[in-house]
Amino acid sequence: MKRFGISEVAFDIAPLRQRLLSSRAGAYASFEGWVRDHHEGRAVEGLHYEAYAALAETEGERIVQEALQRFEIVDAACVHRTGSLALGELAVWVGVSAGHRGPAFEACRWIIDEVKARVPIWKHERYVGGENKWRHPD
Amino acid sequence: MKRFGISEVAFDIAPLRQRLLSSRAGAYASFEGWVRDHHEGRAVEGLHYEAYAALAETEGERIVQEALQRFEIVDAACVHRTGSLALGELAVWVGVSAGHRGPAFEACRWIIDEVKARVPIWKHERYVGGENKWRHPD
Amino acid sequence: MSVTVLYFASLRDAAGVASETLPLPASLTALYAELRARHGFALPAERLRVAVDGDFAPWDSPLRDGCEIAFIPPVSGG
Amino acid sequence: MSVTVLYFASLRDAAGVASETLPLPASLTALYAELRARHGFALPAERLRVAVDGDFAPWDSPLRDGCEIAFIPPVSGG
Repeated sequence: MKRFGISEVAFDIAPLRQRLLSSRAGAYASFEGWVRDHHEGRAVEGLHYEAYAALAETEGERIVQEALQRFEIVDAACVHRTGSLALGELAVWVGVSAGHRGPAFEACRWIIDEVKARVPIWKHERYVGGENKWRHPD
Repeated sequence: MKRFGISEVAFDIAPLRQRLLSSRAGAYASFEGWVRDHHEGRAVEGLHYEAYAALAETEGERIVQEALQRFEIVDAACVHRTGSLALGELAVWVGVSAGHRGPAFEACRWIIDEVKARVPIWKHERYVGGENKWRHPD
Repeated sequence: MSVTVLYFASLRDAAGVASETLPLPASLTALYAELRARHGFALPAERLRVAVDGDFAPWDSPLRDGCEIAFIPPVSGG
Repeated sequence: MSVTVLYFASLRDAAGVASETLPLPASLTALYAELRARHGFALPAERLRVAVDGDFAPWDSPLRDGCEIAFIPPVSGG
């Protein structure tokens, strides 16, 4: 089963969460990244995400599989948007189900940290006033 | 605005999450506690939660307000079910929005920990075979 | 001069009622000792918190006519 | 004997194309040095990862005819 996905259009969290529900799991932790109206003090108007889709899917899937090995969890999944996003739109979602809340939180945090560090997706921000910039963090 | 609630019936997360959405927030962390099919090795058939509702609401609200002071977050909320719950039903939900993911995760974890430790709600488990028990953890 | 006592969870089961009205006791500790003996509560006072008039209160809180007392066994929400 | 090079994000903007087909280079480092000079890429090789045929690869990976190479600037998803 695919546990990491790239979506070029707005996606619905409900069915993704539903797939993680399990009577073995007592805990579910999730994370959502939304498009903010500012970044490092500059007013953001909108942004888009570009992915090297084939590698992003391979690497994203690897991260979720690593999380399943590394933490005492039942299941996990992640979806990342690409394309143009408006302020307030959902950019990334991570969900983790587990027997207990500790591993659910830890795995969820770990997955989003790894996705941000390893998955070939790039953010392009448009600022109020017309400037724009690819973000390539140090 | 009330940020902590007790619900005697199944509740919908979507509008609760919606209220936490903010263009200032780039991060949203949530936690859900579901009814598991086992506890400490015993097969659970179902459970109910009883609350001292007036004090639970006071103490729950206090916890969320403390979280808003203690962490760099934008908003937070929590709802806890009472009454009879079947396997897989949602028992508790916590949602936190923040500028950044660190405080969102930390506040979400802190709120559920405090709710479990401080809010006067009690779990009564029915086990397969007919036995049942109030849980009063040490 | 009386107080209302609320029971929850295992205390309610043991008492067989959700609340009762009792004469104003000398103290919360004296009240719980008496109720524990009468209803056979398993939990010692050290494992309980106590609430007076809808909020947590110290065990040495003064009591007055008409107040509402709840003994809070260890909680297990979440 | 040729390879395909894919560009993303600031590299694509600087190159002005999403991909190009080039003669098989001696090495990935030589290829990036040449492309950096030609397209004016701001990022030094030390800040990039590289992928060959759809997966991350070491900078000293051998190259063969027809392979697909992508230089991966620092990522910023999430």
